[in-house]
Amino acid sequence: MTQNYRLDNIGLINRDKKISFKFNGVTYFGYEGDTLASALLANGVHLIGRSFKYHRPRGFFGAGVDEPYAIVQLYRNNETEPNVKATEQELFEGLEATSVNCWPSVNFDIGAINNLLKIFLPAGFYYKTFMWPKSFWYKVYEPFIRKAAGLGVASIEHDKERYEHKYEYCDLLIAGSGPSGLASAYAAAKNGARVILAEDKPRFGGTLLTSEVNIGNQTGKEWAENIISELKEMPNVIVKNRSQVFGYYDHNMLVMSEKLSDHLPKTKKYNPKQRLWYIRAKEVLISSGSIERPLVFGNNDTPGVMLSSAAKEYLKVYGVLVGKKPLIFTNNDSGYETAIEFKKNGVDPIILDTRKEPKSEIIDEAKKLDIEIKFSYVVVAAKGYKKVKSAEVAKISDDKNELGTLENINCDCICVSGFWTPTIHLASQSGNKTTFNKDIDAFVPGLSKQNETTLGAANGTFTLEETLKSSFETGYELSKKITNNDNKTSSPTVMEKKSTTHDKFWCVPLPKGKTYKRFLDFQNDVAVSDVEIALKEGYRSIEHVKRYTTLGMATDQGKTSNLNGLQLVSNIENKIVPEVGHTTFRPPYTPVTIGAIVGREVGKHSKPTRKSPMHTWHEKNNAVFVDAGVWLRPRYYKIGEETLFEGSKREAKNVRTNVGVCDVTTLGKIDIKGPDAAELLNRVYTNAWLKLPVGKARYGVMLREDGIVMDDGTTTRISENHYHMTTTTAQAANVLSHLEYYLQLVWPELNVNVVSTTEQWAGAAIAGPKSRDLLQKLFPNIDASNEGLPFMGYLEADLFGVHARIFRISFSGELAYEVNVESDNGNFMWEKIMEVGQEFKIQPYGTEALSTLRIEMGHIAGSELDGRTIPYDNSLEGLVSKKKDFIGKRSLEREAFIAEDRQKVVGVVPIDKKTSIPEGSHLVKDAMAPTPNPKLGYISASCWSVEYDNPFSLAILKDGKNMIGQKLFAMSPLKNKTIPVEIVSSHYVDPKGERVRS
Amino acid sequence: MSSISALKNIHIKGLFGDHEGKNDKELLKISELSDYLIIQIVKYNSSAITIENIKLDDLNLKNETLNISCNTNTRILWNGPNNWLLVSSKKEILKEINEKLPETDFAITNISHSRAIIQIEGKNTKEILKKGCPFNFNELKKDTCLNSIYNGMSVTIDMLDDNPDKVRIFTLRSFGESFYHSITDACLEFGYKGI
Amino acid sequence: MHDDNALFSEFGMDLWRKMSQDLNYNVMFSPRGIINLAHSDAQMNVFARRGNSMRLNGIDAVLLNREEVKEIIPMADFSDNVRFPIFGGLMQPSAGTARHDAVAWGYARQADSMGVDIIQNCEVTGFDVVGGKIQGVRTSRGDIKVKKIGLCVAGSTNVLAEKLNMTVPIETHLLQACVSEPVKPVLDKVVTFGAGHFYISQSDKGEMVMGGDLDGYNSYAQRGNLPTLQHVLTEGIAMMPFLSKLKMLRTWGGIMDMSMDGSPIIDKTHIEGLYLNCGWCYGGFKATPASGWTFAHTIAQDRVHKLNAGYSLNRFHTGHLLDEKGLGTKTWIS
Amino acid sequence: MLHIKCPHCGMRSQNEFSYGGDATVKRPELNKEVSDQDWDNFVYNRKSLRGKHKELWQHISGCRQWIKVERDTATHEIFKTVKASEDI
Repeated sequence: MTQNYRLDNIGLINRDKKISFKFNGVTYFGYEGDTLASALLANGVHLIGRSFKYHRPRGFFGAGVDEPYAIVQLYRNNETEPNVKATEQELFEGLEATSVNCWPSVNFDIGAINNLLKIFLPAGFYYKTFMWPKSFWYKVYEPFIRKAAGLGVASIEHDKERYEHKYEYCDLLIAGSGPSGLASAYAAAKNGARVILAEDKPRFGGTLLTSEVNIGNQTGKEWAENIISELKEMPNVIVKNRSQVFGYYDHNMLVMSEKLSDHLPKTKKYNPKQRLWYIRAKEVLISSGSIERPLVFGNNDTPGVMLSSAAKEYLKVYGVLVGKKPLIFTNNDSGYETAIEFKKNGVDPIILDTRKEPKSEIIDEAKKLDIEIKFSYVVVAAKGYKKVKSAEVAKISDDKNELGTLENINCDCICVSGFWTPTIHLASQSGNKTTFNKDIDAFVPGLSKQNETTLGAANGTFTLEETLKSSFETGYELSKKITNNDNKTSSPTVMEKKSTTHDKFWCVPLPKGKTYKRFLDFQNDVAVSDVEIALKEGYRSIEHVKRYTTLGMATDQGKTSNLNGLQLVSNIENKIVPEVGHTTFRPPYTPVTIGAIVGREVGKHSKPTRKSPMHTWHEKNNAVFVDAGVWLRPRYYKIGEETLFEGSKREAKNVRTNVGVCDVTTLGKIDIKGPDAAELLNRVYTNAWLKLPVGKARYGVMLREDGIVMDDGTTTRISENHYHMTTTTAQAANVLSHLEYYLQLVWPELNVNVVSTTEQWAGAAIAGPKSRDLLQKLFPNIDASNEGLPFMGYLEADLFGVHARIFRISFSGELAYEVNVESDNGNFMWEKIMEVGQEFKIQPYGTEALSTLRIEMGHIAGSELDGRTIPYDNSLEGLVSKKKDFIGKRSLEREAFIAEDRQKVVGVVPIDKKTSIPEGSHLVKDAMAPTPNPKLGYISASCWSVEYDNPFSLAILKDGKNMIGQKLFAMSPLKNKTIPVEIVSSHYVDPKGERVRS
Repeated sequence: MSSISALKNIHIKGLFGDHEGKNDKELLKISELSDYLIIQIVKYNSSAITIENIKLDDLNLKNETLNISCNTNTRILWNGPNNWLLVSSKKEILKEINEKLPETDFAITNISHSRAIIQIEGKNTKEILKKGCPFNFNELKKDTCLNSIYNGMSVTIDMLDDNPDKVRIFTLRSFGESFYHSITDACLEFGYKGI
Repeated sequence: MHDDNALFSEFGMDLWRKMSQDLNYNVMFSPRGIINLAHSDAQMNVFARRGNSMRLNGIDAVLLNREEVKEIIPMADFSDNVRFPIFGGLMQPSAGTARHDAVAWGYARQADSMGVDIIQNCEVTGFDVVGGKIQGVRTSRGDIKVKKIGLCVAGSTNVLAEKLNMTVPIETHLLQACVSEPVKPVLDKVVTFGAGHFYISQSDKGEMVMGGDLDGYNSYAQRGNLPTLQHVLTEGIAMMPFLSKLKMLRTWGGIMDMSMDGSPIIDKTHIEGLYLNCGWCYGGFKATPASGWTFAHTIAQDRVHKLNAGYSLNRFHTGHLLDEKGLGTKTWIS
Repeated sequence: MLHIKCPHCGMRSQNEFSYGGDATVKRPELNKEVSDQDWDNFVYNRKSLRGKHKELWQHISGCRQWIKVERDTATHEIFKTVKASEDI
């Protein structure tokens, strides 16, 4: 294929670098600097896709972010990306793309059958049909409609690309590098401000690249290039192209997505494909320019109908003719600029101007160039199916209601210009209440809400001279406010052709007897008639009209359609546009890759992992790990082919018969110091703490103010004013915050310091009948006897030259000790314990064995302390002081909390002593009862009692204290299990707790 | 050798990431610091003691944000109101601290083992910080410090030098491995040298 | 799941199934099934407890193991490079989605045709309460004399309660959601992430509809901040890595009243003629028909129906709480 | 991301903080009689004002201090922040 529509003497592309690419399987050539769109157009390809609802042929409508049509499936480096705008995708060697939303091919599209049916598919169509017969919607119709839905195809392969983040701060963030962006950036930078200038396109300069202007005796393009190269040299300036500022959030936080590699055949190793910038700016300058509005007429969605500014851009930036017989349809002077460019490049355009006899320098120039101009003329309809072949035109009366006789004009493209819509998204996102500017029939930013200022076309200023003047001024003033420098750059002299006012007319009436579709939203196929229906049906709020018709809800978010939609609504409603109001502008301005938003917290690193100092040892010894919050803990140490059940049973049994060691480093540890430490504990825990002797530990329970158990653990009095608190692994962070809350806000009179020492100490629990012997061997210099170190006693000692803390506390219900050493020595401690423990048949045990041990002892844990139970439920009422007040006490008096039949933890044993009861089963009286079957309680934890060698469970049971001895059924319909059970005491093993004290 | 530092089993020496064709100066240097004394010093609310008269290793406790008082061995980092982190290679200072700071007025807590410390050096150091930490590093000068968050992990950042940039980052020991990954992963783009 | 919640939502399911016909309006109710993923045995047990409770209440529920989940949603992450592996999940096959706008429009059309006067763009500015009795309501478009007022203004409950000198066990918070660009159908289930708060489903247009955590501070602003969505989407990619390549098309923020135990309130109040329907947190949509039905009953009969008896305002005083998550009164921790 | 001025550390980003809810609820004094209504108001009932809202944040990844913030819940604008010991 040859580039028939490429001119060789104009454009900013690099003709020395030819690039081959594929579209729908056909190989084409373009040049470096092309977009996929410009390269296809150079090859005369206009048919690129099919529309969403009617699958009508789609070509190119714009040349950038506003593009509603040209959506393709992109193939790059063995990955595929759906819904890429061909007008934004830069060409690279080997690029492959295909049309979306058409099958079997873009030329013959079966979905187009919808087009023939379109009369049956007006707005709201779905809501009023497909209802009967009942259930047919989701059984028959919906699956069919779903197949037709969607644009591109998402591969479910994992993304191999890297996306990174960056937090940046600056004095001025400037969004858009058109004339206003460049001028303000330059003025501010020269005045010493820290500036970030962001441009979403590859090239800086915006309209200066395509307009015929002269700034300080340079062409607009030259001026832009010089300013940019100077800015790039300045240390206080960050200049970014391919970078879209897509969101304006609270407190002047803006977010920008920088595309570093999308324009390359593949991303460089170790480098991100995209980088998301969180930018906190002192001042924000919005110079996002404006987007040309379509004129609305029959079949205005036919390929070949496009914005006149786009046609000009294809010509001047890419050297591409969008047609050789162009028809320009305009209601303002912009169309003339495009026509003039065509003419200068040897193509004869025809201009249809809706205005009667406008006069301006630009129009005069067009006349000088002998361009054919028809005033008071409109395009009634485009002719041609897959490409414009001709246009049906007519004269229009001065009141714009009457069409003259229809004529035909042969043309191969129709370039429309319905004047300009300022891009006010960012301003609106910042909270700015926009106002309607009658002179330009569009919304412009009102009073600044945050520190944002909008400049140039985005602010409705369409002359270059004014734009530059105000931009230089603003850049200087704002930077001065921040830097206090006074380095003023003055605005250069500008030469531009003056234009005259535009025509408010934008929607061509239908000729008698014709039923042309006149489209507002090109991607979602929303036509004038659809909006009319919505209003007829009583939808008043523009937000409802939007949702009902889906106007502006396509991937272009209505950049070209919203305002025309508003104008239509206001016409029909006989309101003025500002009364109708526009729909809310929400981030992102343009779609953003989700991977970029997420950054590097993916895969294994989607959340941090916490590990104990002994982790490596566990790994080496076949530990199977389990997530405990973000901690990794050994669940059991696998021997051979052991299952979890076998392994944990072995480990638990060994604790009951010999001795086991368990890594308890993850338990929260809080160091509490200060003269009022005891008083704090006494207020936080439900039991009494003022009389705990030095060198003693005590078990405590703490509540939330609503009376629910928050956490439990032991706290040891290390010295007079020094306590060591332990918490559950899960609650460690919350408990610390909880204590800080009361110390800082509620009881500031208390002199106490709390600090987490969880990672300061590595902890090993030694449990089992032989643990004392082991301890004595580990610490020959201490008296490990029951007298020397009684239950709940505490000692400090030397472990082979390493300082250690010894607590005689037990979670397993066995005789047990907990040894702490400083973390660097954790592994050393562990190895010593294993080494010395050999003769006592020591085995390490994991969390599974640990829970077996605690369950059969009736010790409550996370599954009972689930944020919904009170002390009584957990048989902890004995620890609730009657005498003193404490956090949450007042809530315990509530009716439901003191109810006679209050739930309580109980033990559950299967009658057959064989069948394990699945956790999450419920207890019922009558297994045969019809649903809803009243539930009396649920199994919170189950284990295989190694003591009695039969299953045992804990349950939270209504009226638990009076249910001991009762026969119930444990039901797990999910597992088709119904197990006859007997309710027993939750303290199944050693109910008197003699072992821990032995 | 009984003691194993937080990152001992993770930190790898050598060249990583996009280092090819770059000279040693351009590369970031990553190292683990271990065996430091880290003491949290907190003055109780009601204490009447004036800290101006107190000197530890000849350094003052200054109660102002970002502040560090330091000498070659010891750096006292402001950690919050009446709250400091003393970081020192001189273990014996602990004795001095306990002598000079009465326990009626101060809580002295040894948390030396509770942190993993990574040192980053090189001209792109701040770029690494900016990838995961929301703090404004543009104006951060030599001998200042702050607490913040990096990829969801709480950190203390000590700016040792600003020409070229050199920082120490402290994080909770148990997060060490995840944090080390976060930092080195962020370095790949520039290339780094584990030393 | 508390019986009150279970039975209530099952009653709602029945109404959903025939809603399109009842309203003669296609609300696109699509019972495509919901899967809650579990990432540990402990979580499987919690789901088992909930699933068994549902089954015992006559509601369908299935416990899926890892392989069964993989069968149904192969695009979830079953690789080794995963932080929280999928252990299984709880599926409610009959649950699903409906077109939210259509539900509102359908009710409005039907109510209108039944003679209900719907006044659009009309803000309540105050109430007339005399001797503990509702006498009327003041609005931006004039006063209306009434005997009974049903207050169902999720997101503005606190604001209107203040005009009645009431404080309620509710805080108003901000919840964001977003959709991706439309893609061809890949996901026909609603899926929630067990190691966080992420949920996802694919609309009939092909957009991935996603959401999760609250922004985490009291708010009436219908605009959120990106870090919350970043956090939510991080969980999204952790669950379904392919999402990384899709583009986020549209985001929005809505305000909801978060009750102190995560369950709603449908009850009379100490003011005669004033009825309260609030505290739906972010779970309100699925309850729409049941909520409306029981509220109507409560207003018409001036007494609660047994279905909403548990949703009393008084339960916070008596301690008969309906806290499914055990988070207590920290409403901002979603 | 909100930008919150910690009275101790200066301007910091929201993700260094954790939210703490309504700052106007006062915990009843220990060992004092408290009416049911007062207790319920303390534990459960909230005004959750639209507009200026006094609330608590903890600079959890900073100086770990709880602070009081006055913020507009409709616009998220922050008017002032003070230390735990100060009234707002």
